[in-house]
Amino acid sequence: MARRISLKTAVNEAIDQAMQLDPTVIMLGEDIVGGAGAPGEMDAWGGVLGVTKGLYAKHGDRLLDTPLSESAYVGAAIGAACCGMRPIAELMFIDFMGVCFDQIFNQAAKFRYMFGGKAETPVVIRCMVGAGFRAAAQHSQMLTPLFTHIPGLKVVCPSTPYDTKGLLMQSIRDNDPVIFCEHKNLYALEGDVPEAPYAIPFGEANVVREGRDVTIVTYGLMVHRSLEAAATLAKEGIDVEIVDLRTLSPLDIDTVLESVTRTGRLVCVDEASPRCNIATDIAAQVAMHAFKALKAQIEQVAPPHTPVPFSPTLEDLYIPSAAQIAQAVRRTTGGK
Amino acid sequence: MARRISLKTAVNEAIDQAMQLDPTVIMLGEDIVGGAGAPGEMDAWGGVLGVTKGLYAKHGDRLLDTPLSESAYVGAAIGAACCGMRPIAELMFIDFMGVCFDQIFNQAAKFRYMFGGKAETPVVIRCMVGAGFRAAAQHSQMLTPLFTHIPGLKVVCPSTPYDTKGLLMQSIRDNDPVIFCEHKNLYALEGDVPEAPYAIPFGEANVVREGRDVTIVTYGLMVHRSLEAAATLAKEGIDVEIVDLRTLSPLDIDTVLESVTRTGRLVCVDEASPRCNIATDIAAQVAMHAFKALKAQIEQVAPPHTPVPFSPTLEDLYIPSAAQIAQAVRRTTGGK
Amino acid sequence: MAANNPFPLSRDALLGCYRRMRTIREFEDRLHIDFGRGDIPGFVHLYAGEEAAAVGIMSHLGDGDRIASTHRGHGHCIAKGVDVGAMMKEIYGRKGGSCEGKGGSMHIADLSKGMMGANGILGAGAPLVCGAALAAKFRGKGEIAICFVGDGASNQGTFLESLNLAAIWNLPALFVVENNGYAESTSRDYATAVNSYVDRASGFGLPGVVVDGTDFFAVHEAAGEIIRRAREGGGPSLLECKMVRFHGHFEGDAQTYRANGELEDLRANHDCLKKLAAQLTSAGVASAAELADIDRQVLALIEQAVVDAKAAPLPSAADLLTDVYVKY
Amino acid sequence: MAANNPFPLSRDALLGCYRRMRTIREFEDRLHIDFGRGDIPGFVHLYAGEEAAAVGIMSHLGDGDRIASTHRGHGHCIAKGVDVGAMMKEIYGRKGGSCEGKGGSMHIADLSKGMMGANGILGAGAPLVCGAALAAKFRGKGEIAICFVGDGASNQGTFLESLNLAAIWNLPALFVVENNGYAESTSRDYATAVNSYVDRASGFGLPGVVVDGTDFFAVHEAAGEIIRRAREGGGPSLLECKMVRFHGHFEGDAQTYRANGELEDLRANHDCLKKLAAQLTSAGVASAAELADIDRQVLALIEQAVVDAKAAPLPSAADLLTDVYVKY
Ligand SMILES: Cc1ncc(C[n+]2csc(CCOP(=O)(O)OP(=O)(O)O)c2C)c(N)n1
Ligand SMILES: Cc1ncc(C[n+]2csc(CCOP(=O)(O)OP(=O)(O)O)c2C)c(N)n1
Ligand SMILES: [Mg+2]
Ligand SMILES: [Mg+2]
Repeated sequence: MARRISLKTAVNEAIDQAMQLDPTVIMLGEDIVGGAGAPGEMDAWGGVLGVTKGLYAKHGDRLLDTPLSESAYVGAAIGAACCGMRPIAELMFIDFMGVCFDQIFNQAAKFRYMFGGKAETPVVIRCMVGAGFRAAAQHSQMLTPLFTHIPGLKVVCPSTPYDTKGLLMQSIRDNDPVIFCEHKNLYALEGDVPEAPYAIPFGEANVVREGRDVTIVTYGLMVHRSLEAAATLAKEGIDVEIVDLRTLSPLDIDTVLESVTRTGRLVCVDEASPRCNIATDIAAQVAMHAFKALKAQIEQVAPPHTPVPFSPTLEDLYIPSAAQIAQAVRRTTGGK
Repeated sequence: MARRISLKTAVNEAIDQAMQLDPTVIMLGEDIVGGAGAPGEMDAWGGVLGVTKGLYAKHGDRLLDTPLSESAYVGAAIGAACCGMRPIAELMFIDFMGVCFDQIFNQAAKFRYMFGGKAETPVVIRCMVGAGFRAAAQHSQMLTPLFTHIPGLKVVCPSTPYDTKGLLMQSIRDNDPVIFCEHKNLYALEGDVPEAPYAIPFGEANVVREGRDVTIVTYGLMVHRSLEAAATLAKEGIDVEIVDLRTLSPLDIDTVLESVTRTGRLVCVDEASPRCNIATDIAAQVAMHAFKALKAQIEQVAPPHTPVPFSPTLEDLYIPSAAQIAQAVRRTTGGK
Repeated sequence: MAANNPFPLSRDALLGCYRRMRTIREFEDRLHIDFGRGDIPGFVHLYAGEEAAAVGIMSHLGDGDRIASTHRGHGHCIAKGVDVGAMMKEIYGRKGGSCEGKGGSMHIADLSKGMMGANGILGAGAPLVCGAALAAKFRGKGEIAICFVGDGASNQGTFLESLNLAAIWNLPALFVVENNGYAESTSRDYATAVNSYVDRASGFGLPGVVVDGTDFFAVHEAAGEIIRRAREGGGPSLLECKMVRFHGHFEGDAQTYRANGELEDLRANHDCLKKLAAQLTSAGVASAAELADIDRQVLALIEQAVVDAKAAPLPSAADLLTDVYVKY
Repeated sequence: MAANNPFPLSRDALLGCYRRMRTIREFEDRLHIDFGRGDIPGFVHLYAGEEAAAVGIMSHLGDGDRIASTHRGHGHCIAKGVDVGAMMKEIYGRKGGSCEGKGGSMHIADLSKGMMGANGILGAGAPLVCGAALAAKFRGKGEIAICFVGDGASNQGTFLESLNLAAIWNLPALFVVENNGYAESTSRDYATAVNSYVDRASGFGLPGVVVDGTDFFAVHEAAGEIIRRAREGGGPSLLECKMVRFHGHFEGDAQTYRANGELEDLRANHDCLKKLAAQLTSAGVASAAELADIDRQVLALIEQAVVDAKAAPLPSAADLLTDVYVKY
């Protein structure tokens, strides 16, 4: 039975059901319960935006509030994952990765290879990504490319409540370390989500709109901006296909190549900084593997090479807009 | 007067001369002097591979050995840079960035923008990069893409002793934060280097070999592998142009585009992991800005999406070889 | 009157400190209201209730002394002399703001005043302060640098490493733990495995002092002592200020983790401004009317700052791309 | 003879410990020679001289107890029961190595023995051990986890944060500081701003103990006490072992930072193996001949390990791409 729930609720439900299904699932993070040691309400916060609210009431001490020590508790989640647990660590904002990146990219990501295939590290690191919250340079980054670059990590960034629940459940049952990116500006988005637990396999992109003239490849919030752009372009007679990658690593390059082979045109849209990002990654792979199919230059739409500005005026200019995406499509289709 | 010196000596000389020229230049790092507090020789190490050996004798306490606390001392270098000094911090291996990345990417990189243009952070972070030392997964990474991705940072990776001295002197006098990457397998490389101080401007790529048929874009150790490949290919009648980027951020895309516009063919070679790396970045920019000039697919040569293996047998297979580069060139030229 | 002044500061200096504390309070209380109205974007963390610490410490500093602040930075800024009008514009995201609208509440800085920035990353100021102190040591003019850190952030590795670094290099660096009992909704006692920060400091060879952070004079005295020592080459120390937070962790926080009546009690019995006012008036250093006069002036100042901020121009598209590098 | 055994371990157990210590010594001294010959690639950090710590502690552990090691990991591996032949193959980069040749000296692990890996990143084991201890707490079988850390690495934020985390969660986690006086060429006293790690532990609410790490029995006893407490839910502790390093920081280190005669003195007067041998023989628990016999067996074992390693197949191109993910 599907109901309309928000993406935020989908996260909560996925964790709740995973905890019901598997007693080794635990969760660690700052204020994910809230009120630890305080005189008032326990479960006071459920995370900084209330995403995990209510889980403590159901699962008790399997959710642990942590001190402000990301290296220690993200590392602890990784260590516990090597010892039979399936921990979820909440990093709050992905921007905080700089104080705990070693545990993620040199430890979790590399154990299996360094140890000759003898380790499994089924840990999920959940974090908020993206701009638009007027939270400025240190709380608004996308940073997905940094994790996608690292062999040994899997990187997920859903665009809908349905995908969120299914991909998070897969992340938790997956036997490799997963970086699960939740766009803070999508938490309120509602959509149909089945009540029963389900998992969406990694490495399967989703064609969210079929079209003949040009392929847009993107993920996260930019899926929605691209859909907006497509609606505008439809009126101009340009028929856009949109591929939502859903998982950035593993990457479903086949779906991308197949689409571009049909349309002959590609626009890669990314909310991450422009250098060495997901858009350039996709563009490069297509320029290598489907060059013959290309009828025009591959356009990339990304924010400028600047930190995320605070002022709403500037931040709105910073985030790639539907208009910019449409413009890029027009450039590569030559107006059509 | 130019003499032949090693790349390692070029690093030492650049720091030495910068310290002579500017009293605000200081240097911080683990064992960069060596023997601190120990009963034996002072200046016992000069860094883990002896690169800074002898500088303490010349400049005394302007070189400070640090505790094993990268966040604290890299951050201290950044803080001092905001307060009138020009510090050089040695991170030893770039692989250690995970314990101090926040100070680099959220602090140094963003101060100027976050503070509305009112800060200058003239810090240099020197580190060793690259594989081939049989040093395994946590001491062999390239990781240049992670820094190149970040707005506010400059990223340098020289391939010759001459470039090393000139670019390091520029890095030290530069007013922005610079990540200076030294390939440990190039330290022994010798080349002509003028004795007098000189600086090479950032954002100027170097065409290290001119050719008509295909452009290879690369940097660091891969420049030399590419030259080897070009020599082989010359015998097959394929005339290769090689662009050594030297600085990855800022990027001299003009030289790349100009070259590809002439040759019509592009191979991007990178020692960094394949996803979201420098090779994909260049490929994507060319596919966007010089598409019409392209006669064939853009090839990329990079290691596999795996950590760096320890076993010499495997590590040699891991690092892109001249043969692989030549093969990629043949693929995009169709044998010619 | 001055003859009878029992305090270690002149009447003028005392009234100046009172004015700064009042300015912080008024600034914060006004933001609380304007945020509630939806006028202010982003995350806003208010310093109200903690003023005695910032002002008590900063009263010993000059522009050549550096501080690194936290996410809860407005109080440190004002106490360090950052222009209140520019701060308000910054928080409103306007041109003419301390950071031209690019930083916002969490990133206000003014290097000309020795204010190295509020910081959105917990603990990040500590290494920076080691660097500022190192630079001061090289300059040799007796300048110092101070890192502010919350009780929660005192568990960050960056902060802990810095204690050790400052100690072994004998830096003129001070670490002020602003212990307001909470990190977001989590109590200090849950998250921190030691009761006294003096013990934590000892573990890094640093002397430590604890003071009642709601008592301006206690802070002033303790800070004066360790600042003097640092200026004279005596090295780093840690100062714990036990204090209270009057608003939520950030604006929008329902604070259900507090005990019933906790906030009322704090405001009634642990208000550092009320305390200072009482101390000044009962010693006869200033009359209630004089203080009320200052209060009115501060109110007008803040009102004007809001009016000016709202009237200030918004940044434009061109501003988006500037100030990333000095030269690129 | 057993009747007169004055030690807290049976004769068999004692001879087993002696054998392990001797195995580590022989393993390391052999690597020293083979590295010098150019047979061994990469960075190699030798544990020789520090054996009493690893074996003294590990003699209390079972396979269900976890340890996280350092860059100087061979001794911890052997003491924890990792197969010496597989280790040698690993260091030679061969198939059949503990990590199939993919990890090398700095990354030997054997999760089936509770050995969570040597680690090329200083301090990185501490958070992992918190996790292992947390998992043990959830399992509730009285298992524990131990983090080894060098005196130098004890200044890493990751390690310091972990002390606090282990304390507030009352984890069955132990932190062993292997204080050999140096981090690379830098002396402990230069880099660490406190003389006693017990004081550092106190700053995180942890009990701490210092022992002579070259005295097997001292280590055994101190470790036994804190391990028992941890198993019973008494929480984490820190154990400082004062010890000596017989070789350079890594192979190739000229060690000019040492005092004249320092190494000779260490080897003559602070050799934990000699000490244990003397204690065993003088108490009459074992004869010199019996120990010499063990020594010969160990020598043969190591010789065989080297022969086997050199004969083992090299990894092949296909191996390059496997083991990155469980499934991708
Ligand atoms: C590295 C990092 N982790 C987490 C956060 C999110 N965060 C912001 S403020 C805060 C609580 C800080 O508590 P404390 O240090 O006591 O300061 P206070 O807010 O009480 O002044 C948290 C967890 C952050 N900004 N940076
Ligand atoms: C994060 C990090 N920083 C620096 C290094 C380089 N490094 C390897 S071993 C070492 C010294 C370690 O000293 P200590 O912790 O005392 O251990 P010991 O070598 O004495 O056993 C250093 C600096 C590293 N591997 N990781
Ligand atoms: Mg607090
Ligand atoms: Mg040591």
